[in-house]
Amino acid sequence: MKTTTRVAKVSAATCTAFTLLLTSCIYNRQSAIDPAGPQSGRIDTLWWSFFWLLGAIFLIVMVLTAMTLTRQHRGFEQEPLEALHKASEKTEARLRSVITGATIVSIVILFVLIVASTVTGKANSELQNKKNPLTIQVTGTQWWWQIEYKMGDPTRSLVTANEIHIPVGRPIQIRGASNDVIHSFWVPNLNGKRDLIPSRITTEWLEADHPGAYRGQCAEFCGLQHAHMALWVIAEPEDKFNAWLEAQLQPAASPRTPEEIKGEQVFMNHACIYCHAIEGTPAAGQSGPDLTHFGSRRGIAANTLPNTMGNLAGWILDPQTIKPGNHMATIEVSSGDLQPLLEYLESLK
Amino acid sequence: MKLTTVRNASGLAICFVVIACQRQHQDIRPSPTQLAIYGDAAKEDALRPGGPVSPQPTVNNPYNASAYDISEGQRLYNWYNCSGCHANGGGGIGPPLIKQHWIYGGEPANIFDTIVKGRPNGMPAWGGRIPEYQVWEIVAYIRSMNGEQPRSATASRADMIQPSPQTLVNRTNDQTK
Amino acid sequence: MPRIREEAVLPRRASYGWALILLAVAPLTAQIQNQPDDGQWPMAAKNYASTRYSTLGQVNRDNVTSLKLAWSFSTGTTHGNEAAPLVVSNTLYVVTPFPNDLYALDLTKPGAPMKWVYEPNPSPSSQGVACCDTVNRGAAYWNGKIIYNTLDVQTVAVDANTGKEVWRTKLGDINLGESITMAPLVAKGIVLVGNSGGEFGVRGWLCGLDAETGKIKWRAYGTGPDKDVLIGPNFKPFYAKDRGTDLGMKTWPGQAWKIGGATAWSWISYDQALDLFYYGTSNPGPWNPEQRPGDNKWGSSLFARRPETGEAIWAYQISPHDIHDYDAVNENILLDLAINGSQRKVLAHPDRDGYLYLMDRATGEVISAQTFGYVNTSEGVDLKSGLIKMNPTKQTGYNTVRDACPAPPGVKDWTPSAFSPKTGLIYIPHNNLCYESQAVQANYIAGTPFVGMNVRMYAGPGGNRGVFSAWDPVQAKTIWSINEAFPVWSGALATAGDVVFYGTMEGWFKAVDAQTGRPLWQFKTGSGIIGQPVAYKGPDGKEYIAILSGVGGWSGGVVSGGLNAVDGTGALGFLNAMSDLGKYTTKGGMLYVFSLP
Amino acid sequence: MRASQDIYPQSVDVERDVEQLRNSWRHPRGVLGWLSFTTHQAIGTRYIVTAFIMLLAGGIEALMIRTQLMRANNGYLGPERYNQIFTTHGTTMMFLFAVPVMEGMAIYLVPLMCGTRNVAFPRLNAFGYWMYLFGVLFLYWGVFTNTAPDVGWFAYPPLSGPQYTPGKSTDFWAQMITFTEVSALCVAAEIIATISKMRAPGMSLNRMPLYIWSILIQSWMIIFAMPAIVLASSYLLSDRTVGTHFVNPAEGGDPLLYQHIFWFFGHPEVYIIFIPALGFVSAIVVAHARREIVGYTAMVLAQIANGFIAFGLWVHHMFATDLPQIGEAYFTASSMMIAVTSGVQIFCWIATLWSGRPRMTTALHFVYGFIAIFVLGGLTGVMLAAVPLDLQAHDTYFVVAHFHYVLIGGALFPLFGAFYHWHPKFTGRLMNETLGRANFWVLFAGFNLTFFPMHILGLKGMPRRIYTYPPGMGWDGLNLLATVGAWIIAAGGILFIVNFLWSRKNGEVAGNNPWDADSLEWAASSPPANYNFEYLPAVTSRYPLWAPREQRGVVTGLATDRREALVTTLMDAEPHHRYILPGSSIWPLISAICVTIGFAGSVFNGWYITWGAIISGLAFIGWFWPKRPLEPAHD
Amino acid sequence: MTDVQTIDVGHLKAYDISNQDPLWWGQFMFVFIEGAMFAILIAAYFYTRLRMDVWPPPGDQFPHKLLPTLELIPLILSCAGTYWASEAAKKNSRGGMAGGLTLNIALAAVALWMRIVEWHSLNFNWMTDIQGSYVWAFLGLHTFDYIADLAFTAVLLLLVLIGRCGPKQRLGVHVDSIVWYFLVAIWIPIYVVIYWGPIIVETQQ
Repeated sequence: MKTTTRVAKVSAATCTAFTLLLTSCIYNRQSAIDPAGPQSGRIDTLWWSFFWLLGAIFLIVMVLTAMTLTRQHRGFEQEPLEALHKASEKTEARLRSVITGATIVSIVILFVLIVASTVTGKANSELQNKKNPLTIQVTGTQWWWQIEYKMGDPTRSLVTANEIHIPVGRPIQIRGASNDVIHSFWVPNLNGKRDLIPSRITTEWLEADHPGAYRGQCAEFCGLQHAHMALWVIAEPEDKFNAWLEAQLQPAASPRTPEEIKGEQVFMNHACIYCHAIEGTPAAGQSGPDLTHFGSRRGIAANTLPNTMGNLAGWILDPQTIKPGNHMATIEVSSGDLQPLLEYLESLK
Repeated sequence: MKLTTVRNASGLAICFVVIACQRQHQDIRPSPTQLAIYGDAAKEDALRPGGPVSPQPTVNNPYNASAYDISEGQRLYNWYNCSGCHANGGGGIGPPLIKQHWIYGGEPANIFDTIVKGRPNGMPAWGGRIPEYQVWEIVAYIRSMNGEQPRSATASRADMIQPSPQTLVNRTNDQTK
Repeated sequence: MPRIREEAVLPRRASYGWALILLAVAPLTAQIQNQPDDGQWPMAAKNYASTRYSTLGQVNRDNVTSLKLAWSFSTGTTHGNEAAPLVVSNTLYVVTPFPNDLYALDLTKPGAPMKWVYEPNPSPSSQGVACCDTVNRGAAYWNGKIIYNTLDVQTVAVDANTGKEVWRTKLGDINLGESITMAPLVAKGIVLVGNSGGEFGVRGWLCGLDAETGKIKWRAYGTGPDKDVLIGPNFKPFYAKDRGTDLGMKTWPGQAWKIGGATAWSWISYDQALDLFYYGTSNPGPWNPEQRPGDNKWGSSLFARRPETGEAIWAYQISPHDIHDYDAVNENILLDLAINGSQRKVLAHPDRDGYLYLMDRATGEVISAQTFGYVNTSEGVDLKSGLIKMNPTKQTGYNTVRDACPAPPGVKDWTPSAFSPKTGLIYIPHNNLCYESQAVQANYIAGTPFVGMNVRMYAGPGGNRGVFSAWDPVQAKTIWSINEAFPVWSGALATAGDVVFYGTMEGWFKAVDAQTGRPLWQFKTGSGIIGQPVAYKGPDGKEYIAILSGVGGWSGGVVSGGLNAVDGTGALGFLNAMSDLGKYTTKGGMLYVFSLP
Repeated sequence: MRASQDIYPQSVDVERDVEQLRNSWRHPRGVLGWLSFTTHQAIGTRYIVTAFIMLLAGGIEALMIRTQLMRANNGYLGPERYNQIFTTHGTTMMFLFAVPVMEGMAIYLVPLMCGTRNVAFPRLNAFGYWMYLFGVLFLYWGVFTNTAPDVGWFAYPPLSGPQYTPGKSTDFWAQMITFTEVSALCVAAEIIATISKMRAPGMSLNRMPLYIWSILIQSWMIIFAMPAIVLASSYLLSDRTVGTHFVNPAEGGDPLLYQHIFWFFGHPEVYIIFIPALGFVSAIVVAHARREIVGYTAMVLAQIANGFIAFGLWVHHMFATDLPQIGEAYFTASSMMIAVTSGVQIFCWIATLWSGRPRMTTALHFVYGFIAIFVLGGLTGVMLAAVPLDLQAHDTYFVVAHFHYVLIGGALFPLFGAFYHWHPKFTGRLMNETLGRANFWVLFAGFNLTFFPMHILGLKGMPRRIYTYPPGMGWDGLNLLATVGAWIIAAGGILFIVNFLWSRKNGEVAGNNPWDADSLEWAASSPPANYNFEYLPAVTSRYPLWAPREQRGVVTGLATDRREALVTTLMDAEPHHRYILPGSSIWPLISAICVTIGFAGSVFNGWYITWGAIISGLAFIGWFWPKRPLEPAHD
Repeated sequence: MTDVQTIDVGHLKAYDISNQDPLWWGQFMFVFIEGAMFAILIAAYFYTRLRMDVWPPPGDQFPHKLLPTLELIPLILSCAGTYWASEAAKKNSRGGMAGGLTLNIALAAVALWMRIVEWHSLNFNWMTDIQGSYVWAFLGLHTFDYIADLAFTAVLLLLVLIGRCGPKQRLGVHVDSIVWYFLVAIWIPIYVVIYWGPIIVETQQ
């Protein structure tokens, strides 16, 4: 069955590649040409104009090149090429003028492209002049994302990880920072990428046009687990976003069931407490992702796995097999402790 | 140091190959942790009442001389706040770790014991929480502070402001002795 | 901040604390403040006003050159001896650093033999949470009891005559990183005690204990909601920036205030007339400012409170969002000065940020704030708004900041100043240090340090690391100053003989002319001096000067802790500036008492 | 062709001269002798062979990469191994294959095309090769001891710095750079000296073949660009081994400075690789279209302009680092300028083919393939020059596709074409045309199958350098396609090897000038004698072998009893003086070994710099120590 | 068959001690490479410099200027020796070459000694901070080249003295002179950067 699927996939992909470049790109949750915001929209427009224009040039050049084979010697048959190895002065002059003309045309086209590109870049930078921006600091870390909502009011500042919620239609300022090596923040459906460089703060502006979940991924090689450093940007209507924000600002839910209570104790009595923070408990470690509302997130291990209890169990027991080289300690949790721990963590909605 | 001598002696050494292999090994999938405490792994005192005894079993650091694990140790040294008290080896709240004299013994097993069990004058007991393999990585890093790891396996510096510009010169000289 | 400073400050502060406690012991205290000196030294700062001024004038600028060692006493501990000895009823009491033993020495007999010793046996593990050496800054005398704190967060009261323990109260938990190094002050029968541990992510507090029973009457936290901070309807800060509800919570991100520092690890002064006591809180934690956006109230703030209830009357945050670890814990000297023609009740607070704040102690208004050392981290204090203008190019953070002055120990750390009413000058032992730093992520693990800063300190402009200067609080300017190679980490003592005493970290105990700063006399003690000098009248009627010698503390850790100066970031960066101290002094712990022959 | 009296002037004694030339240019015997060769044919061949072995190694690594990425969550290579492999792949291809193979071709062809006997500094040439070889061995020593670099061929700090990459792997990489840069600089210097001073009389600058122009420009680019990578790799190495702070932001260093310096080298590096390839194309087009190039002057100027512009657009590798917008606009414009200068050359070739009589040999097939692929790669390059598009495409598979189109299309295809074109000169035998065409079509199909889907992958958000990807991203099918393509490329590579091996024994004997080509190398015998020409040719036109016989000339009067060549003037190539070329010597090898001890040892211990310098100094003294008898003084 | 045209070069010199020789070109190329490297290094120094708010970094002394400035005197004068030797090489004057090279080596050695004395007085090294890294890179690279060329010159002098000095060696003397001129010339900007760099661009405070 798997083979069948693969065969199907192969044929689908072949079609995609060679016949339907356009349609192949319509649905994608991490795609540069499926824009969900004004920034990526403009880039998308720019891309397609480049695509058609340069594609036409490519075709013309290819046709001309092919014609050197099919129409060889037309107009030159009479000239004694083999003897002299050159054409008449007249022909040479004609060729030279054609080349000159083609060169001028290419310069003009390039000029147009430069203008188009600069105008798009300028238009994209206009977003920072829009009112009521929301500032989110994204700190790249080997190999996950720390997300901080920077409100003017410190009590409304929020720290979370690997998942950004944004209100639709509001400009978002991403302040990029890095804790260790260079990473790159990239959510293609919303905007281009921006490197996160230690010792610098880089900024990027983005905005979502319509609600949706957009995947992003680290785009600058950052070591062993560069491949497993993904994040979600979830664009929501303003009211939904505000509700989310309010919920996130609350300390972690207290454990209710006996299992959860035991799970909390397990958490506090293992190395978990050294690296992770759960607001409202003594756990305030900063080295790992903040887990205050862990249960509400889509993925674990920087979205390496979907956030399910089974995956979480695997992750806690053997993180180094799932994501070799990552910085989560391999700790020993006894079988009796594991289930309560899982229930506790998943209860942190 | 010794390794340098070996290298000098053998010129273009085939032993480079071996050394490189070992130093470069990245054990990123540690064996399951046991959290065993090597209580009797190493004695702090050379004195044995009742006359000489047969040699003590010594527990060796499985991560000795491994560049990857020393660097992991350095990361954990900061993550677990060792640096809070012992700074980058110079000490402060806790005693220095760059030194010749160890209060509770400087063998890897002693340092392991110190971390796991704690010491009465303020060293917390980390056993039961920090996984054993990470303790050994920290031990490897601490030993590297004193030049007790091959230089080819230790980092020349970290990406932060450096411990001490003036005296690092001497430290390097010491290491090359 | 508190912890760090503690080490440095120990000797003088201790004296101050002792003095305050004694004063608090009811009728006696009032007398000390207002009546001619009886030659005793009942609290670390000598009196509630914290002037460290002795009216004894036997030793004066003419005869001080013939000052001789009368006797000495070993404290048996070689960590930073920061305490001020107390002298009450012909007995001298001295508290040692950890293990915080209390010795009573009989001054009536030759050589001052030991009367008794009290050993509180604090938990040895508490040494692991003492940020900057296991110091103790002294005791306080109250109503027949010597009251002091132990490193493991306990306050004990000991019968002054017999050395028997009267009560003992546990105030906190070392497993959360708490400790106490301050000298308590007893006001109106309330023992005022604050915790240390601003470098360990503790939540700072100041407790009021019943001096007779040791029961906790109230606890005022340094952070959190108003009810925890004991801010009530009578709370009237002078400046708008300090007004509002629950600022101790709302100026912090999330729950960070719960581990936000703002301890009270240093001096307390008490004004009986206004019935207010004054103290400063330490830095907010962690030091790494990127992890705590906001003003971080009430870190690095001055508080005026009522002793019985602990209720806050006013507060003034000196360093909002303290990024340089400039705690506000330094002493507050209570003075009555003629400012611009009118007599005002003021409080002089030489802060670590380099400004000497002269404030109206009834209202909290800043009358003047001028720098008394080299400062480039800020550009002045706006007296209208009470806000300090920070220099944006010296904002510490994840990017390295270089050449920020003063360094975290400030232009002046806990090392208490003295005020002489005869000269009208404040004598300030202080530092001249700059630093470079880089924030790193601070990971909170309860009971371990919570700092997040790599620091290297070094000598400021001029190359001298210490200064001893005389400051005119009315004109707000330095009158004279003496440069010292090492930070001046001892307290100061001014006497009616127009002589000012202080010690250096090389071990010199010095006397200088109170008017001109001319060096008059010096004596080399066995170890660097970070203690607080005191003066007392012996049973023989002679004036004695006493000082503890024994280097240590934050600045002297390189010697007392055997630290390795290869790592300049050690001792929170102080090692870099002190790497040569070991060439000048060794560990010690000795009380020296001097008199004229 | 055998030397025969009849084509030369009566005034010379051809028999005697050839006999003496054979003697004085004879290779020494034995293993030691083999290690002492200094003729450019020998060294050039060694370069080419070593580089092709590196191509094979890099190709195998590429296959491993593609196999790992064949399907989502594949477990064939773990992240450690994958990172090593892709780093080694990039490093091998850029530093150990592409540049050296172009140098090797140049070393072989330039003296022949210039009409002289050897390169200007034959021993330096040998030294350069040994350094290159030791660089290869050094890196692969690391690869086989699990010490392969794993931080990308660009090795950005801080990831490549002492804190985040412990161990010696990156040191191996950085020091390998030193080896190759020494080698490349040696070659560049001697090529420039050869082209500037040793051209055949009459070969004035405006008569130089376009290939010679391209190599001259490439060599100058090496001279300008390599010092930057010397610095970048030294920054990295000294930070890693002795704790300097060049890239430590905390102490005032700057990781972005490394990027600036690296790309100040790194972008021209690409042109260093494909400008010679453009020279190949020009040579092949002229020879196989059987007509003079259209727009010689335009071609030369365009190439020179390419060389200059190449240094002005490095920042387009760094658009995502948040640089000031005004700078971005400048670098967009300069990056697009390259399209004009490259376009002019494409137009000229098409015009030449259009108006010529193309003979559809395998070499010309590769030229046509080159045009198709390179134009597409160039156009995607124009897209990447636009900042907004680059911000999306940067560090995705779109870029992977782009630069493989440019580099494989722009350098590898011409190289294969050149190999088919010059193989008869190298070996005396033609390669099999049928196999050759099969080789071309398989390569061409495999190439497009591999790399075209990557454009789409990039747009669909697949970043570079990830060792795996989750299923359901819409990447699976395209990746599988690319992997299949990669295996087809491998099949093409095997066809090439088969053809090469077959032709060595069974290829048609070529004769001096099988293609009736125009340039001087075809006047020498196939394979050329060690001394290249019995009598150095003199030149009166751009296409000397197409010139009427009465316009051809030869040089007489050079000593034949020793290795002697003619020095001519820079612009007009007037004879100036004679020049004694050094003979075979073991000293270059000894020197290279001494330098290698210093370089390789310094990775482990800084003192090796000192010891290496001392023994290298002694070796150089030995190298230059005058042997008796001293060369005669003629004046 | 018709004879092809013949160009007889038998009358031309077998060597030429001038900038027409390929060896001169090769040497020039290497000088060029070194120069480009130092140029980039100087640019990088100022780039770094401008990114720092305080320069030199705290704790670093300002380098002394007296000795390095005095060092310029023997250094520049040594070029005279080089010039003398290279002219003598063209004229095949052994005495001139020996004298010139000796003068060159003697003055260069004095300058080197002065440099090393000054070097030892620096209170920072390559590990101290970024200025240390750059200064040591400048000093290290230049001094390495300097000593290497000095050694090479000494070998040439030895060859001249023992009489094993054919045209090739004389050409060597001539070609060596460009390297020396270069080393002296490039030292001047390096000198400016190392010793005056800390005060060229005003630092805050």
